[in-house]
Amino acid sequence: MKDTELLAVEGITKAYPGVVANSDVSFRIREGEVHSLLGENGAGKSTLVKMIYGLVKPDSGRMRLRGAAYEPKEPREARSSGVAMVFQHFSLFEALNVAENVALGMENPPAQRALAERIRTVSEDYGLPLDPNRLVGDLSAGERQRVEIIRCLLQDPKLLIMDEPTSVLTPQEVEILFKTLRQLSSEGTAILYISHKLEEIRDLCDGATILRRGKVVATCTPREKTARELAELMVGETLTPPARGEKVPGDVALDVVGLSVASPNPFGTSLQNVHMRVRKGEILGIAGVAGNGQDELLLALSGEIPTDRDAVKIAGRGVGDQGPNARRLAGLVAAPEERLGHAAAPDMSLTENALLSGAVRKGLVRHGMIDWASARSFAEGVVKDFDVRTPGVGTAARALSGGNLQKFVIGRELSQDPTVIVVNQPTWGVDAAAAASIRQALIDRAAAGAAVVVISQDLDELLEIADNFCALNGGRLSAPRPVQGLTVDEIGLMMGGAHGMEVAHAHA
Amino acid sequence: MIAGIDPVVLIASLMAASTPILLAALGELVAERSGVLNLGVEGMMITGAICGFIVAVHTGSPFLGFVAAAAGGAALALLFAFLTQVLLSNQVATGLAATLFGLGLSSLMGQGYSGIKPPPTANVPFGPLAHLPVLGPILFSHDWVLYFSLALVVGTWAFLKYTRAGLVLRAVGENHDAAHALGYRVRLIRTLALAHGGACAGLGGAYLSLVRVPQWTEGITAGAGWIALAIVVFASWRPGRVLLGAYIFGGVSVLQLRLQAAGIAIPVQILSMAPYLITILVLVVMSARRGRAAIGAPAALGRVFHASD
Amino acid sequence: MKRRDFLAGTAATGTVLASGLATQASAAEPLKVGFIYLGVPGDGGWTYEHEQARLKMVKHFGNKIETKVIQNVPEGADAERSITQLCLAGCKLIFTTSFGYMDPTINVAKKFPNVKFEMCTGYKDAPNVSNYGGRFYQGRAVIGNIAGHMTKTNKIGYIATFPIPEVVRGINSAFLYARKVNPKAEMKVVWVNTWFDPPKEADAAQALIDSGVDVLMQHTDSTAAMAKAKDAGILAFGQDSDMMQYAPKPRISSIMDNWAPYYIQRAQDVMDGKWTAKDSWLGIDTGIVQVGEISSAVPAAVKADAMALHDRIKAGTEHVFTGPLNKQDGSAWLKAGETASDGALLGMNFYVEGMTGKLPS
Amino acid sequence: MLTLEKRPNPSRAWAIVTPILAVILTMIAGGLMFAVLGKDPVEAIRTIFWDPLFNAQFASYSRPQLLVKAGPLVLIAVGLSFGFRASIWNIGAEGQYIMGAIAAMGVALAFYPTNYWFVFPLMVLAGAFGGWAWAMIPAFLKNRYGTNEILVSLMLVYVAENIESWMAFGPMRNPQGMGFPGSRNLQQYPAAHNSELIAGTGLHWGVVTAGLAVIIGYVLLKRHIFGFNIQVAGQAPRAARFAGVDPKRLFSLCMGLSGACAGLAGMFEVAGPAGQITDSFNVGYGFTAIIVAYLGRLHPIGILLAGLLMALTYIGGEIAQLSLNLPAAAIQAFQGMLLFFLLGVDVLSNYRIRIKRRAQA
Repeated sequence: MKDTELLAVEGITKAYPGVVANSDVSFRIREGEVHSLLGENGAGKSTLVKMIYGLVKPDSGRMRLRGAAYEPKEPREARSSGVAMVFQHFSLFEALNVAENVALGMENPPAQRALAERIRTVSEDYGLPLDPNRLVGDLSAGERQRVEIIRCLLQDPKLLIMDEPTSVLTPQEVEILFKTLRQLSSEGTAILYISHKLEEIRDLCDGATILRRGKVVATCTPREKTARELAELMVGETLTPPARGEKVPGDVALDVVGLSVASPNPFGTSLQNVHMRVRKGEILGIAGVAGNGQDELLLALSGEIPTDRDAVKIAGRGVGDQGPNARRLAGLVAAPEERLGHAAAPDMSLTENALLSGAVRKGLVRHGMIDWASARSFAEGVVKDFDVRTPGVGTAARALSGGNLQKFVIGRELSQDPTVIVVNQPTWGVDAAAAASIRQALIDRAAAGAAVVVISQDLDELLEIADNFCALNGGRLSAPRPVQGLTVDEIGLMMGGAHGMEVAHAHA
Repeated sequence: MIAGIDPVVLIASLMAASTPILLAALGELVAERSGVLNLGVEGMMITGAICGFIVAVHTGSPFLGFVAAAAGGAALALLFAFLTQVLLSNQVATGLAATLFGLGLSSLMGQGYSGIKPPPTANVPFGPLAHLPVLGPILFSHDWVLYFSLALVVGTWAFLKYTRAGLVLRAVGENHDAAHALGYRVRLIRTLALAHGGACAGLGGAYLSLVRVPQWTEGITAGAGWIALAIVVFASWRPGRVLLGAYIFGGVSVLQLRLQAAGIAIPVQILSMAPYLITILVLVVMSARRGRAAIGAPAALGRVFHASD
Repeated sequence: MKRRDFLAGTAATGTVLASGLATQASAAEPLKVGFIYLGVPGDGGWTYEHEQARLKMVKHFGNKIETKVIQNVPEGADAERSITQLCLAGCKLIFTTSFGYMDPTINVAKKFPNVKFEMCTGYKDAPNVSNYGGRFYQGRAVIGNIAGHMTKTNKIGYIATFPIPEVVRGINSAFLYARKVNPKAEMKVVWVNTWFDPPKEADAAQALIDSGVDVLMQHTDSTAAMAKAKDAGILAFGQDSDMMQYAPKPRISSIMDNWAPYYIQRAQDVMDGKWTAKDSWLGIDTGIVQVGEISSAVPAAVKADAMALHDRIKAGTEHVFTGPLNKQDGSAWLKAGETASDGALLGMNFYVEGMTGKLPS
Repeated sequence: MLTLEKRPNPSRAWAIVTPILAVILTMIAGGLMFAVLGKDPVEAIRTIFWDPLFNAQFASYSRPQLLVKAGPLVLIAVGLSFGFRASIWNIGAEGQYIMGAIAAMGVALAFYPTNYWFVFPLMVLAGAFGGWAWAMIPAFLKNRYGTNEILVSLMLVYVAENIESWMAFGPMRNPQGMGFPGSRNLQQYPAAHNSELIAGTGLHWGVVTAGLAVIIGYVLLKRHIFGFNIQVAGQAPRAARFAGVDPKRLFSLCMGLSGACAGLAGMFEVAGPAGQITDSFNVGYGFTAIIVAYLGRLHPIGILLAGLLMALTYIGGEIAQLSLNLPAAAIQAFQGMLLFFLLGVDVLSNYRIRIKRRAQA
């Protein structure tokens, strides 16, 4: 690793109406360094890297790349200066093939055939094998990330920005990715690595800049800190793990028998013969890499995809052929992963969003007519009980921050006095304090006798709150195991190991 | 000879009859591939028809007429683009408004041009080739615009399949957010695609007023723009199939007239419904094959794009 | 109907009804005359000819009249409103220029008994409504005669619009007179089922040309078919307007509507307080139906024969539909020497004997 | 540099101001166009917007006619607005309008000439059914095969127009119409006639139904779970499914509802102002209603106002034609401008325009 400065960010400020995303941010990256940007959601990491990548223009401040002034007006300019980026939400085109997707991210791509050959070579070299002719829509989440990475690597970047890259990977795949990143670093490519997963950062990064509410609060070498120290720097307060009482498992509340459903999404994963049984007071954690059937499982349980009558039973009664509202009446509530657009309608007010799933159990609709007054007081109750920060219940859902909206969504479901709760990614993209309160609320409902299914890609979260643990892999659900005594390796194998990537890396 | 109809003559004449809708459909295909549904094709066609006619009459040059037609169609398309891309108006309603506006504007512009004969657009001189049996009438006895429309089929196909700009255009139509994230100028690309679509529609319109009819009469397009829209879908957004679709549509209409001329009684209304029913049938068959990929519809078609930074 | 000559009813009986109170137009005020057009003057056909007549009328009367026009009026509900607006605007004489305006005209006429209405090609009567139309079949007999002489392939093409009596009458008339001079003459009819679709008209012309036709007639308005005829080097006739820009070939003659004499007469009647409701079916003799100049491409003998026929019809010495005539199926229609009544002509829904092809129902 | 920024909540104030702004902009641009055509722009604008409402000569007739003209537009547009809110694109209302009219006419002709009290109610049912059934074709194909409804519904307009033409020339042709195309005129069949309820007001059952549709539409949209579900489905389809909305059922409901409304509009029109099925019975209400729905921001009250505004430009346009000799084309272009401006300024209710400094690092 050389000690030359690659990128210097000096006094960058960027404000949006009502929010200062970055305030006077400065930091440096050396050539070949793996540097981490650490911070909670909403701390301003994404805005900062978008400015480095030329997608957003700073209001003030300067950047230097290898000593020269650097003001990318658009990503094209950033790319030609040697800056590449792998997005958290992939900027990929499902209907185009791998090679075309790669070409779109390059300035002067070679002819398709030559490009395909290079994709093959480079992807093998870095242990991320890819078939250039496959449609991206047919790839798994991990493979899609590879497309993004290869797209960047083909341009010999000096700086590779990676935004939360491991959220879609199994632990084994993470290992492979880290090998690749270390290989790149040793070849002189600097990596700007964005994450809130502290262990990863301690494992991988040479330096870290920690952001809180848009400001730099610390710069450190992560290996020299404990995860707890990093977390406290990031959150700015001391965290308390959720409290849980003793468990007495009750009767079976949710029984899923031989559930198989086709995915409604042409590029989705179908569920195959899923069995699970959740008792009152139990929390079942379901792990899995994104795109292995989590969405489909939630849809099948919530009633958005109908199945055989007896494939899903609530308190012994078959409800598989019934829709969401009938299942709500039977006591099951659900909170999907995607907050904006699935769990909530972005342009609608919180009152309207309260009505969205609360109509049946809260009696907000009579003879088809909506009781807006009751809907409003229901929404106000959720806002109050779950500490949702909002100017009022008339505010549109999209005007709320991710954490606040998630609290509202979870709160809305939990306030309906359910007997079965199904949640998918309950704390995805939520700041630590909000995440802690959501987890506590789930534990509290379980303690009060509800059966809870938590689908999550955050292993730490599952290990923290679940009683039993299983994993989705390719639409199949593994047999549940008690959380106590599980090792990370076992979990990784339940999640599908490295999806056949080990071999490819053997010679790298 | 089948039932008194010479297939060679039939093919040659359906090619000419189909050229206006072929041109318009090719343009609309590019616009739709970039993710914009332009229901203003009819208005752009007729704007092109009158612009081309006026310029051709005054300059005496059909070529300049076609250039002006393309410019006129593109101008209306740019207005559409401004509304839908910059002011983010609804594409369906704006397209209908563009058609209404185009029809009104063209008849205003065309006052005083009815009954005038435009300069003729000559056939490309292929010499003896034109007299070859079968191939002569089909391949070597048309005007240059018809050959241009065929070249445009190949050009559009090659553009979309092999060029970088074509790839970018398809990417924008597929996922405008991702394209934006990669730094592509979604609105600019769509505006250009629309302008191209408008220009093609204008050429198609001018082919009616300068070659097919040839004269200016108000409402000369008589719904051809809507047929072009149908053909794009019929073709599942592929240039080659647009050619096929345009020739089928044109062919059915030509064929029914020829069957009559040959003295064969046919139920006219059923036959004039036929192309539309066939389109619906094709849509159903294509859709029934599972998944959007099979249909080939651009995923972002008709969706409003607004970069939230 | 999209437009035009659907004259019907007891036209020629000329039911003359007193209009009751013939209001005198005051000398100072110009007479306001209203027009309702189905299309726009730029259609180059039906509406164009009415517009020409209106202009001639304005020229004739100068500041003694004032005309008001509403264009693009769809038949049905909108027509009733537009006609009423003209009445409210002070029009005392209103020409409603399409068959589809008949019921609206009658409705409005009831509400405005002091306004005179001229209903083109209608058949319903009211004290202040006149019906007028043209005996275009007379003109078609003349051009049928020319076509019979001129065809070498013995195939005459006819681009027809809709299978309605007006059109069928024209086809029969042209066919009869073509056969009279050329017993081998055949008539090929293509129905385009539209009044206006220039590209389709062109396709129809091409289809006829490719099937061996060398003389083309049309009931559609645009010059699209004429252009095709020119390319193919065959002969054709202008329709509605003269289409002189295609003379002397392919346009060898034409059949035109010239409403000006009638319009001027009726306006004059109103001014003189002499207007009464009547039904007029106006033929060649009135100048409403005109046969355009026969071009130099036609041999003098043929021209003379056609003109002689024209003059006989004009003089009333020859009736176009005179027996013996059979229907296409061979059943008898007119006995020898018998002429068709106007009522029979107005409802004509069959081909005459000798026609090939089936009349669509 | 001007940039658009999405408002967190759509602005109510701008939603009201923008249409007014659009009308003012149209007056300016339209005035320029009229000036270019050599007309006094102020007078032209006044004639179009003011005279139908307040000119002593026309207003007493024009005001009720606004209702007659706006009635079908509003009825169809309210029906369409529900689907549009749910992103269900029925653009084939024109075809459903035709089929509703044909179905109603079928009932009327079946009972002709009896005068049973139930003929009219039965026609209403038939009209709604005809439109509904025609709209269910794209709905069925979408639900069963995933076929794009925009295109199928549009294609079916052309099919319906052909059926209409066939009816006018074939099965529904008036046997007493002298063999001419077009059905019987229901204005002369009391049991089937949708006449003015109070003379001189323009109010007929169709206008009443349109008014009811606005009220019911408002209640459905604001207070009923159906309206709520529709809004969720349009804004966030996955959230709608989460809320228990069956997308296929909703699709059928919305298509069927809009089809039934269009069919009813066709029925009231054919039984009242139009009177008969001809091959030009449809005059584009189904397409104009799409624009009206958008101009009214898909809100029943807005649609009512937009429908009246459109009707005003039609009627004012006619008055401008007859009193200023403006060509119909200028009116058409003027309407196009109005639509462009209304659609263009709508951006202000959902977005804020900000003036941004060019970013300097």
